[in-house]
Amino acid sequence: MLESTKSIPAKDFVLSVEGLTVSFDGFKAVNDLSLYVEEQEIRVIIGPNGAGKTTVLDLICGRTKATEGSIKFKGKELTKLNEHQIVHAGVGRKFQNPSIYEDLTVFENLELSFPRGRNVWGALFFRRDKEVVDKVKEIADMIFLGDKLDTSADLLSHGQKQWLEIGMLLIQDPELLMLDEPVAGMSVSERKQTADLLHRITKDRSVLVIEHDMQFVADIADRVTVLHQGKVLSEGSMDRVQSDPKVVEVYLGH
Amino acid sequence: MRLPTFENTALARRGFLKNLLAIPAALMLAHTSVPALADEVNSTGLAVTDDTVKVGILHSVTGTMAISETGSVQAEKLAIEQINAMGGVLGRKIEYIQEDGASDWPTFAEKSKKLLVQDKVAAVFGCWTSASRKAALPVFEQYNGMLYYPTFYEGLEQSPNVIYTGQEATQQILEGLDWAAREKGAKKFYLLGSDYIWPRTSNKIARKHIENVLGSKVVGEEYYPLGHTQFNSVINKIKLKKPDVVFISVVGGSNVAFYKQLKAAGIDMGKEKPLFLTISVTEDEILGIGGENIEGIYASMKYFQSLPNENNQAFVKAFKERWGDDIVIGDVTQAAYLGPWLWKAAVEKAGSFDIDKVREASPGIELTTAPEGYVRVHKNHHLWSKTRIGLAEPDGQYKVVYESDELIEPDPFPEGYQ
Amino acid sequence: MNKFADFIARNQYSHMIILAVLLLVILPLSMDIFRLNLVGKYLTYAFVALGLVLCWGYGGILSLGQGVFFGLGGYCMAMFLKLEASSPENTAIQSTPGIPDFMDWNQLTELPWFWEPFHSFGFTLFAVIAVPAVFAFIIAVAMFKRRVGGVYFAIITQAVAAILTILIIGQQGYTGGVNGITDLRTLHGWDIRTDEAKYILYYINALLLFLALFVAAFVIKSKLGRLLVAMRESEERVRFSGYDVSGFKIFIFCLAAAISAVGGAMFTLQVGFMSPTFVGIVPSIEMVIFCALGGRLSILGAVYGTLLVNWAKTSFSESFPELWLFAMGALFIGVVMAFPNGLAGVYQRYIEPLLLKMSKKDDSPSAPTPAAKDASSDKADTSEETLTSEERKHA
Amino acid sequence: MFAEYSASELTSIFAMQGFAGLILFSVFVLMALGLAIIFGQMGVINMAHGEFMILGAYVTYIISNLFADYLPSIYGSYFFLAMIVAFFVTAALGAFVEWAMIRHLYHRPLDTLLATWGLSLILQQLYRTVFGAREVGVTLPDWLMGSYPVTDMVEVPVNGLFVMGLTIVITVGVALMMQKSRLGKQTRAVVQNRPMAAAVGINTEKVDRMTFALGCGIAGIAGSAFTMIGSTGPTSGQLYIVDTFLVVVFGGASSLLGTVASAFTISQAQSTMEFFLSGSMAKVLTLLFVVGILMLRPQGLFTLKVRH
Repeated sequence: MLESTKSIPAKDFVLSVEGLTVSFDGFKAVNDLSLYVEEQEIRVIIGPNGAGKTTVLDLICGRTKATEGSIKFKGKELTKLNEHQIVHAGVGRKFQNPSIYEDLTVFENLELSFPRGRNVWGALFFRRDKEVVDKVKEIADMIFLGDKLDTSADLLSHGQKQWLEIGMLLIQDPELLMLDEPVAGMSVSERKQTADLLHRITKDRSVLVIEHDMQFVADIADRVTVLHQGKVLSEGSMDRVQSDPKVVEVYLGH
Repeated sequence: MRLPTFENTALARRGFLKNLLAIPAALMLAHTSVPALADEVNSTGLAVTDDTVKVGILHSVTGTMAISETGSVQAEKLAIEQINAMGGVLGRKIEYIQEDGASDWPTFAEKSKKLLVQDKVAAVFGCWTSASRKAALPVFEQYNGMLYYPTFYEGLEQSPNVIYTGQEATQQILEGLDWAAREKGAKKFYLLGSDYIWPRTSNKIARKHIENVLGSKVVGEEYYPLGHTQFNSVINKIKLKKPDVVFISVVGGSNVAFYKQLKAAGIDMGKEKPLFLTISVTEDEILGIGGENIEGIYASMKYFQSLPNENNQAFVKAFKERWGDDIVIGDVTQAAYLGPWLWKAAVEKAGSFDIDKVREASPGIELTTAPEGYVRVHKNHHLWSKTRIGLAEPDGQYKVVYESDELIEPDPFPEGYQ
Repeated sequence: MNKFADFIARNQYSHMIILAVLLLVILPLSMDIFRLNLVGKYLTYAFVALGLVLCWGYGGILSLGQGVFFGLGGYCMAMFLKLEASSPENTAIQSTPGIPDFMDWNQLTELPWFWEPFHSFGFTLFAVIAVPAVFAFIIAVAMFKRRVGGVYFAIITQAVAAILTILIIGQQGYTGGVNGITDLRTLHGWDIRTDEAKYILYYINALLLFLALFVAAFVIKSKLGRLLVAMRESEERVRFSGYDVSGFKIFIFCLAAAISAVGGAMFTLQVGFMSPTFVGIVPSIEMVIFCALGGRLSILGAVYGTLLVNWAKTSFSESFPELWLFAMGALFIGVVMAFPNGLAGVYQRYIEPLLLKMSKKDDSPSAPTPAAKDASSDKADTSEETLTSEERKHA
Repeated sequence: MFAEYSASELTSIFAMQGFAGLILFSVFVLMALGLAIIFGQMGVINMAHGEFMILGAYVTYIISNLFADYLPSIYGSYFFLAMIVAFFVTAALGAFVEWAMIRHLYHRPLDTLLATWGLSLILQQLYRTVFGAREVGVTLPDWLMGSYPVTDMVEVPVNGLFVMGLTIVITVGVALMMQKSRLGKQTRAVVQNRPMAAAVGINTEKVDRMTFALGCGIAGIAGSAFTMIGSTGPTSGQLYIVDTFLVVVFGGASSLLGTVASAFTISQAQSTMEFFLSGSMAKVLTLLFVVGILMLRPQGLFTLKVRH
């Protein structure tokens, strides 16, 4: 069900960030940063607190506006788009703290994320047809919540909320998925399930993950980018990064 | 000074306030005439029984207008109580039903309708602002009620269902402007008002009179929103334009701000440079402004509390006994006081509470006992009245410095002023 | 699961029917035309309260200037009626016959251009909806596209109300000033002041109110309604689900404005005049309390809330005018502090469970527990939970 | 427009209008300062702010009467005592209101708006019951009346100077207090991070109450000062509320400097326009100007760019 027809030349980068800078009252949270993500790549961003990891995701998804630099997604400049336009372009974002609609049921949470009826009139005359119901059920099964469709979201456990949010992204079938600490606050068994889930869902898309859990990172990452003080400190495979003396110094020195 | 009377209004002429001890006689007089009329009098469809007749009092006791309307309510209640003490109207005691207009015009319409349709009152004493009257007027016309409206107002209206006991604009304004031109040699006028219909219409009339009749000049005309409290800019303009007379129709809380700021800006109103002539500040407003802040301005109205005649002295005494020594009485309060008495006289002349008969009887009704002196109802339902100029004194009272010789004819649709 | 859903659905349907019976049968039969006309007047405020349920209760947009839209709708209707009342024959004594009396007093010698189209009833009906909606659209686009919301929006709407009031009062030659547009008599020759007309207008008003209720119910039950609930909770998530949040806010604000405007037009017809007092801040805030008392998330609650407050106001001010403001103030505070979901909340928390218990005894021994909620269950139901979850969050 | 005036007259115009603008500025700052503290620091929308101001005015009225009756010899100095008492009375009422009402509503800012509106209705009716529906006249001591003539045309009103001086004192006082005093530091700490403030031992409930009381107390002083230039009646407070909120919002709610700057901008705009246009249009244009700027710059004049 999740296969989609993507036809981008293999050597093109899905995401290319160049010279990105943002400053908050003079403080440069991200400073002249460049980053390239290939198709179907799983990229993990690590770095000490305050390195600017979340800000980078904020910039890509339009939550924060860049002071300088460009973000190109499939050749499209994102810095000039609104949040919803960026989503329409195919970028999905999961927040650090589970961000779901606690007033609504699991079904409704997923249904609202279903990519149809996204303008006023579409939403007004949106009908819950079989396509929607089937898709919602399929995603719900995938995120281990198939039997909780009618449960109000605020009754879910922390881990289940994380999954629900991932499900809400999946139903939109984004080409670039950005996850901010997807396993934070999860139990060991939930972590295992989540890693499993991520492996399954990342097959057909590029993924950008922020994570602290090094075991988890080693588990999923194709490549790792280390940020420090808003700049790229090191980049490469997990092994290479781990043996980079600059990285060691930053982590130990911190 | 007494004009010939048209009708026999023996009771009214008795001088009702001179001696309340005379009441038993009045009571007997009234009672003797009742039995013969009882059936006819009670069958008008109004709330009239053998002993009582119901009337309505409709003013704002809440909201921003309560400041101004409180005096009218007190005056109307006093008049009703005095009439009852004298035996009532056609032998019937007046019972009033008081409704609150809440400073909200639609509420005035709603309550008028309630008084007329549900309570079937024989007359309503009420309304204060033009807007409230305009809102209530169609109701009175549709259900054929009778409204006694106390406020000086802009004119341009003449309804068979309203008796206007205050002055219309020309009565109040022209005499004042003439006086300023004649006595003070005024040539340049500055017109200042709150931004709504009464000041705008009044100033329109004033401008026509100044330019066409007096052959003088209007050097400024300015309006501020109701409730405005910052007048420093206009005070500067006045200083700059150096008019001889500033003609003011600012109302409500704005007044307080205006005069305090005027005084603070170093303008001594007593020097009459310029001379300040208001048509909107009665003794009631001075209470809020403070006598020391407004000392030296002139007001053009038909009534001041300080009028020296006997009627007025009795009225002021009765008013203070009823409502407390600290109370002051302004032009509108006095006009409101006339309402019940004019109605009583008309009812007694008609021999019936029937609205149509009362209306027919109303023109020509006169009160020789009115605190303002003598008034008479014109056939256009307004009152003939005198206009006086008062000079504000530090104790919050006006000293009457001028009084028109003749009664001034009410002219709600003045030719040449529209 | 379906049985329970059915019950809720049937139940909700029945709420609408109860209101219909009350407004269309019981009140007209039990009241004289004077009181009924008053009810009709109050029901015009219910349009505004209903609009507030949509834009404040669901959309989270508190507007303190809804009176502006009520007033604009009312003024459009009043302009048409005034032109009809100002035929050259009726106004022969004026210096310029054929124009409204207040224009004549202000030395206007011809009808201003923007009055001209109001000779047409068709245009007037269109303008009643369109003028306020367009005005709302302009405000909404300017504010929501820039993500102004909450308190800021409330204060700005207040300022807009203040501006419009000063303008209407100041431009009395064009608007009738502080007196408003008064003395309206006929609609296409039909005298709107007679008792029969008042009955007919009452029914038209009530039916329009039901129409508005259905529209509101449709919107709330649509995905758009769920999106509004979602936005109130996490605007960001909605944005990152690919929705243009401002578009929805603009829509709901305009809809609320249009509904309020219909109320304003019906007010003019039933009361016979329109005045700038409605455009001001005080009535706008009073309308918010009608809505809050009824329950900011309940469209029917808006109607009951409006009727109740106004009934209380009328009866209180007839007997104790001085106490009225104390009562009204206490009502504001009490509702906000003790019953944030208003009458509807009280009903849902205390009365509905009782009804359910009774009905369980009657016909369905195996009714599911209320906790098992159907995905399609009524929104008012979820909303009750909104608050509890909100409270939990802040506890 | 200027042709009809001579050069010296023009100079006088600008001097006088500038001064009128400064008085208006002082009035705005006095009105808005208390609200800026309550709204900016606590997020509470106090619609009864105008009624708190009028309470200060009524307190002044009572004290002036007491002095006239019992201490006529030192009547001239009643005003200082009146301001102090006004501050404490309104602050006490503010503390009570915070305890009884506001503290239950901190997480629902829009609801504070409705509840305080209800409070304003109750206070209005209370004033009407106690003091009567009519306005009361507060007699000013002689030394506050009159003016210093600077030139023939230009005169500087004493009470205008007094209001301006008072404004400076209070503004500086509040600024110092927020920066230096214990309460100020605690308030800022609570605003920035409530749980953390609580964790380090700040009694956040007490800080809230003191902050609210302080805001109300300043409103009381403002009301006391306004007896010099405005009216004192049950509904006088309502006249100020829209302007006050606009000043605060326009300035950028969380910044006292913003409030001062915004009061300056609005007062100068209004007083300049008032001179060239009629009063009503000046008011409309001022409001439009403010609303327009807020549409372009919703965060107000002064705000810190913050990271999410």
